[in-house]
Amino acid sequence: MTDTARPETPVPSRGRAGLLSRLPRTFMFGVLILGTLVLIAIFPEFFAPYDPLAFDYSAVLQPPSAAHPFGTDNFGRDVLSRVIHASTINLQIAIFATITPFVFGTLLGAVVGYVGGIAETIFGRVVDAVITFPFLVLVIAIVSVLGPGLVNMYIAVGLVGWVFYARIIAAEVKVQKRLDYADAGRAMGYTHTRIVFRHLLPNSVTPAIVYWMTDMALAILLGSSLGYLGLGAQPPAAEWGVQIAEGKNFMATAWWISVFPGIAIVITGLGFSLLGDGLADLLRTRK
Amino acid sequence: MSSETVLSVRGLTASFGQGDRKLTAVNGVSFDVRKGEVLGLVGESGSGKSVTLRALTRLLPEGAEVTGQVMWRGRDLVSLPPAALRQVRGGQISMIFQEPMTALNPVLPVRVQIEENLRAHTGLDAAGRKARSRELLDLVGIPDAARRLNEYPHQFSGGMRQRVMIAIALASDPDLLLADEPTTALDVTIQDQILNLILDLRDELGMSVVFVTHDLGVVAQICDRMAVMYAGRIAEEGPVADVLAQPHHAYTLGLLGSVPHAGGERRPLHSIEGTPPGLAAIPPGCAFNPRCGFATSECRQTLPQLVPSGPARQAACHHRDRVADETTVPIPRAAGSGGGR
Amino acid sequence: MKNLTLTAACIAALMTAGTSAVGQERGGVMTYGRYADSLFLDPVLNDANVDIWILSNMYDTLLLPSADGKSVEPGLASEWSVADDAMSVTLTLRDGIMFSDGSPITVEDVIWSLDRARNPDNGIWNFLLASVDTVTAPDDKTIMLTLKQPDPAIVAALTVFNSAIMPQKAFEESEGETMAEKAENFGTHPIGSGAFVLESWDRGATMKLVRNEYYWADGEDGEKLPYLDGVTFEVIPDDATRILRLQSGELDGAELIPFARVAELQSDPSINMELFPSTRVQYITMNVREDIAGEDNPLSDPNVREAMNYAANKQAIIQTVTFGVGKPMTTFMSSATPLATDNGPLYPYDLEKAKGLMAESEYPDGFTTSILVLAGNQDEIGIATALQQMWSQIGINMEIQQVDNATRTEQYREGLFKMRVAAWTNDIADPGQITSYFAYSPTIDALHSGWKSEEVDELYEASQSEVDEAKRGEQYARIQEIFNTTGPTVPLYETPYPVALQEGVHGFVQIPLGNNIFRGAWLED
Amino acid sequence: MTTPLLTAEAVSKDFLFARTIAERFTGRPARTVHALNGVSLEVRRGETLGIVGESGCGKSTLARCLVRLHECDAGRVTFEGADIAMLSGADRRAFNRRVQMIFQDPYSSLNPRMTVRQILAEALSVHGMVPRDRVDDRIAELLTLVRLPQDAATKYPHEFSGGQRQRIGIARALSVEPEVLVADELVSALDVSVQAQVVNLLLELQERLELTLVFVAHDLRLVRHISHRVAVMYLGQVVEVAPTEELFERPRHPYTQALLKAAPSLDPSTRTRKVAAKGELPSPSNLPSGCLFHTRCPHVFDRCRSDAPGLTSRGPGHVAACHLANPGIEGPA
Amino acid sequence: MPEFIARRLLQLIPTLIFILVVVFALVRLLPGDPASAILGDRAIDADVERINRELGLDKPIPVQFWVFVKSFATGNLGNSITLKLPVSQLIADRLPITMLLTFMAAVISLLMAVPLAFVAALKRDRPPDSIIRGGFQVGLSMPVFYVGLILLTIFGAKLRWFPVGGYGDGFLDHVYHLFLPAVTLALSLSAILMRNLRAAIIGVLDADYVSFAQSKGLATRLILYRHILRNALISTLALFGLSIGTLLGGAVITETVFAIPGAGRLMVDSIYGRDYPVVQGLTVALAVLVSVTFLLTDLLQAWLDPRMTK
Repeated sequence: MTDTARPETPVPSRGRAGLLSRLPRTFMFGVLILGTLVLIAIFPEFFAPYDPLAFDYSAVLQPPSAAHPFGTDNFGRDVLSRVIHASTINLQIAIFATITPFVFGTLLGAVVGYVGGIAETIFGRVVDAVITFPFLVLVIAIVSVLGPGLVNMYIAVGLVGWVFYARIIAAEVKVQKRLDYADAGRAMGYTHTRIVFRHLLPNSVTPAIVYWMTDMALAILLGSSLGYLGLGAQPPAAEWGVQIAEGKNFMATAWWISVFPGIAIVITGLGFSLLGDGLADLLRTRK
Repeated sequence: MSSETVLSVRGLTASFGQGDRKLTAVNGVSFDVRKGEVLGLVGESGSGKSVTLRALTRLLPEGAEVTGQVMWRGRDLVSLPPAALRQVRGGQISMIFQEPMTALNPVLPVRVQIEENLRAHTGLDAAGRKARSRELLDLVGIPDAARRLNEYPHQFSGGMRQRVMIAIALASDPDLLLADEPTTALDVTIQDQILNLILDLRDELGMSVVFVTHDLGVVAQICDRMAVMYAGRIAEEGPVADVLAQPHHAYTLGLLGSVPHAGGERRPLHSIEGTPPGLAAIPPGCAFNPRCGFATSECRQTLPQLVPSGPARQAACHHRDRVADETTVPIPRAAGSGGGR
Repeated sequence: MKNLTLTAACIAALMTAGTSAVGQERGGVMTYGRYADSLFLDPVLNDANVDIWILSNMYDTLLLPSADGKSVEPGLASEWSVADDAMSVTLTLRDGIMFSDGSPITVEDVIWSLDRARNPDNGIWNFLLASVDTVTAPDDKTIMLTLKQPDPAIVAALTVFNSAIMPQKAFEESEGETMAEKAENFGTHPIGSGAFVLESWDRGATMKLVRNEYYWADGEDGEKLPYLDGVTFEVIPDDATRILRLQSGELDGAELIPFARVAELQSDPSINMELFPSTRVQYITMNVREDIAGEDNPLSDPNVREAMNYAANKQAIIQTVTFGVGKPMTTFMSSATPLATDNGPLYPYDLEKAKGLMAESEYPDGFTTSILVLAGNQDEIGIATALQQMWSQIGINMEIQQVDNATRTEQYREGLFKMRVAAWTNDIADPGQITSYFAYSPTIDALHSGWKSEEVDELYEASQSEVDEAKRGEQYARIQEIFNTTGPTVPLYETPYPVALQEGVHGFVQIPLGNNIFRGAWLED
Repeated sequence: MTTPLLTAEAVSKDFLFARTIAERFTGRPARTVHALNGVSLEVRRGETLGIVGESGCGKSTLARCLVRLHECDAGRVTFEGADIAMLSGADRRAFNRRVQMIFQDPYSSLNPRMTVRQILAEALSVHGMVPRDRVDDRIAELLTLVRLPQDAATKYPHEFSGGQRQRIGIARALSVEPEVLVADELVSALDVSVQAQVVNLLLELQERLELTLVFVAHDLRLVRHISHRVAVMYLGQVVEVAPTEELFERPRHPYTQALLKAAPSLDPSTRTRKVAAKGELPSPSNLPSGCLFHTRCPHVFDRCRSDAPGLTSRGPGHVAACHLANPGIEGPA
Repeated sequence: MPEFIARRLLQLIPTLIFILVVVFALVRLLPGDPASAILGDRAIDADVERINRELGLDKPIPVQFWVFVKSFATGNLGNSITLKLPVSQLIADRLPITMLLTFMAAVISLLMAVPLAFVAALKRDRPPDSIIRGGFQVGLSMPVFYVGLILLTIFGAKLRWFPVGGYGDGFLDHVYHLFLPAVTLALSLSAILMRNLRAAIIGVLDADYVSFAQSKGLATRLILYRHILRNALISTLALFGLSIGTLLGGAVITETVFAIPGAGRLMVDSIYGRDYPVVQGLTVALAVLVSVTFLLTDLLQAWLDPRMTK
């Protein structure tokens, strides 16, 4: 509709009070979930009723009860406390596994997208090569080289993950650099660095941020898959994926060992996803 | 040109959203379209002209609410069941759009896009449809029709695409063509060709045309009558030559003043101050009053009705007589941040 | 002279092990879920348990291990005797024995097979027959092994998979330039002497065995074994999936049931949860070298090791890891091993004693160390997690490192590990093999731990040619005493082989050496 | 008014489409769009030069070459006699400051993530126009200059209407106190009433700040209204240049004539049903021989198909590129 | 079009070279050697040396690299160290299984994503939309091995509708066996596709050509399929192609859980077993497969969208 597509009307300015009400509901919900999670992750001792590592041979494989709301595992450890303490590690995974790819991929993608030409061609081939490797296999191989553990998992994911951000940003910068404001900057005599990082990047970064949210949820899942294969978080540390793997043998007899961490992963994933969708809405209104 | 009315619109209202967020884009619009005439709907962005056009066949996004009456061949299109409405759409009333590049499906060859119309509204068999498609391309002046039928929209130039769209719209011999700024995206020489094509087709096929545009020049060149829209309502309506020669509404007068005239080179234009109101903030009274030099307290309080203001003319202005006497737009006294001179 | 000749009645005892009095039924194919596929079906050149544990179904040996793994029974040889000077073994081949292609098994085949098995260039198992000087055939029914020195384990060695009898002609006619290449080709469609013969093999997925029509042994019903028409192995690496397939009726049996599921399956009326006695022992190996990669190694302090042994609550580990299925060890070798000693469980849990020992050690304030576990192995992770917590109480901070098998083996072999979780299963019904690896330093530095006891080395060497059972028993008792008190391990528990079978499966055994024996298995309708 | 401030001398600009691998192997030349084909023009100090033409005529490319957003492939652009392609360092920055461009699209020409203050402050600080402590004052002045309210500074572009955004764009250009403004389709995306406001502002600013203006547009009425002189472009060439009144009253090029005829007049009495120019624009990557307009020209004759006419004088300050002296009226020139 | 294919195939060459180098470097960086993997704990030094000698691993790295490159150049990928079979044969045996699994997963995810994306887009921001998006989100957030085990427990062991793992005999049986694993694998992809397609459909719904189609009085079904779905799929298709690589990677875990003897499991086993020839050969085979998939989706996209081959 030509009539409504470009209203000549100025959009009423957003006051502070208006900001909250204008935020998408999904975004608020995502913030709520993740906010709670971050709080729990920062102060797990405050929320956890027991020491997550303490064995209690007298209370092995207890079903959920008032004393142990999520039951206990085969060492008599309190599942609730383990789920709570795991949130710290899982959030760490979500952030550390993705922050380097995000930053590096974004910066590189911005430069490649702006420069174009031969840089773009070379970049294209590298991207092709990296994405043709099955991601999980590559990460398994790299973790095998470096040894299991979270830090090495971050490194492995970092070596591969930047490609996706770089692709997204490069494509977006390519679009943005054709817009008049980029030319306006050049006509004003601004430097390339200023145009790329001050002008193009802030306008191109939204899809990467949205992808980042998804990626954080995927990182948790990847962590759990690696945990299943024994390459992720190391015992006795509680990590949701490891917990699920630990509870695998008890699915029929002690479902609570794996189900509660599973729920935690789903809720966290939901939080990131809602936050991502919300951010997409929020950041897009500026355009 | 006969004076038989083919389409009669009464109190057409279109709104979006619900409750507090309900926005009324078109508010109580009434007009008639006579057989064989070209009616121009003129206005700026947000005036509701395109929504009006689309509301005629209820071609609005889901969630839009249309009320009022659109009488077509004795039936009210506003309350027509969807299946019956589909027979009207494309069969009796066709529509063409501003951007042929986006209005034609980019992934389907032109042939499919014409033939699906023929399949929906005619009993032609495959061979018949093919022949008719070729005939239609010929009709709108596309050379080498047989070959071009199998091409995709992106393989046509802008002007040719607009011809394709017109061919599709004409596929089932409609009686009314709704044209939504069909030449805005085109260069003047091509616009000239397309406008002439529409007029030729009108003459040949005896259709009526409702032509939405923001360009007063286009209106002057092809329309028989014109209706000027502002903030979802018709401001004034009448024969083109009469309205352009002597506007009866301050907005029309301002619009005319904004267009450069020969002889006024390098002098300030008689522009209208401010910008058209958003749908969410339409001023009470006459919607134009904050930008109007004639505005009085009456204008700020009472909505002017569209009433006859001369032979075959109507205007919705409390001060139509004063406006009619002016040749240029006065500057509103309440002007805020600066004037045009 | 000790005549170990046994009668056919003993075979019947083996056949009926674990079955009810119901009459055997014939026919049917038993589907068995394995955790991993075999790699190489050559008895001599294979390397792994996935091969060893099923090879005996396809390749028969002159002698067979008994169901309890401690003694020997007749196989392709109906009789055997060891000379009084213990310098030779004479065996008599059974009449009318044939390979699965119907060709007769001749003394030439036997000589060729044993010569190949003891060739030091072939594989890693030739040491079992290292004492053999020559193999000859005085007549076409008799095989004579002359020895370089007396070997108390030589009879047991003839029950081991690598001394299986193979058809010389068929092997040599296999494609390939070298013997190794021939072995690879022969191994993909072998002709053997066992109860079953390989029909098809979809690597990594299924292996189908069908009955060997020419197998020599008779069943309970007087007809030729095996009862089954065939055995199909399905490879299902995931424990949970393997059990699900059993429960869904798609499998007749499944091996390596996680101990966590044993109780659950025991209570399932449609499933017969078997716990076959085994020679499997679970233990921690400690690197006892003075320093590892230039760092001081607290584990070299015997007090520390003893403290750790006392601080490890084996009963708790048995409860949490094996869910009560395992039993505490009385010596470093399994109780099913011949000559194993039993003076009550080793190192009963005693935290106070452990603390006292730590206080006396060079590390009264404790130290930090690490342990290698196999990535993803829940049992090993469970053990390590429990020990981590237990040892933290005597001031030891132990980091758990999950690694894959190759990495672990490399660190192990190069003596760079600090500790590792490990398990052992005997391949031969003799204490010599496990002792050689665990305690006798020339083999692999006592589990690559760097531990060394001159006395143990001497005792072991002497025992290798000691044919007097009583004397040999004394030697082994002393070896075990030394190793158990000062050795580089924390013995944890021994476990049976947990195998789940459908209710109607009878006659299947996994012997203590791990071999899956299908020849007496039968399916109830 | 006599010394040209900015000139284009036989400027050509091609855009190359990357060849595919197969094309490289077969040796097929890259597909080239000939956007500018030897354009010569001069812009005099203080004047408004209008450049008109339909889409694809190269007028925007020319505008971008004039401010060195594109480097030309042949010919040169000079500013005060100096080839702008040779400028570097401080000279180039000075040129960038003195010759400013304002853009067509009010929605994409402003960085949506910067407030008006940031946009203007950036321009001011990069060129060191005012001391740091004077920045806010200068921004206030600029806002007043383009008739925007003071509270505009803290807002983002999306909070403004199209017309207001164009004012922001103008303020940004003016912030560096330029001498030349190149306006590319400045008002074509705006509604008629808003268009008039911006045009009025431009006229006023030009007078007050003694700006030289290059006004690129397709709207003949607007160009006529605002320009001292007008250049008409077709397929990357200038086909006619004349003082505004002269051009509109006495167009000497058949294309100019067609353009004027095709433009819809506000006077309904001037209706005709005759098409002003037949056919469509030839592909700019496959230019016609001879006169580029010959494929559509009503007066075409043999010579047009082989010989390209040069710009020749048709009166004081009036040049046209046509083999006919006065097409439609007289014979060959 | 042939030119387009030729160009894409030529682009594959540098990609493959890059992959070869990375794979070679990676497998040699792995701690532990094939001998450790094969012999396990009982290895004595002589055996380890013997095996390394047999495998040529005692030679200097450059020599090994030369042998490696030569083997690829001649198309002889060597023999598996652990399985003692030609790598080419292993690939021929295992890869089709993973391909079938991936293909089924792709089809299933489309079958799940497309109709539900439609419903969600048409009922945007209303309950059906929220339910569909929430449901897919849960699917997306579940670890693959967990989903697999749950499906196995319910549909395999409890209801016995499907076999619990394995691969079966004959094509139809394969399909039957692979159904649950394919669903498992499809779950996350379908969630991603659904999100993307929903957004694409919403975008297309506003397009002029949809209005134009409506103005022609076409039947709603026709508009949905011919005009909306086709255009919406074009953008989703690129993502779909990219996801195939992810799916192939995800097959590693699915194949382990469901006991499917596919290439994913072979790959992980080979990494663990330090089976260098298999890791190298299989990686390259997978890379080629993924590249071909990209090519196919590109072609499909070009076929759906005539503007691409302009």
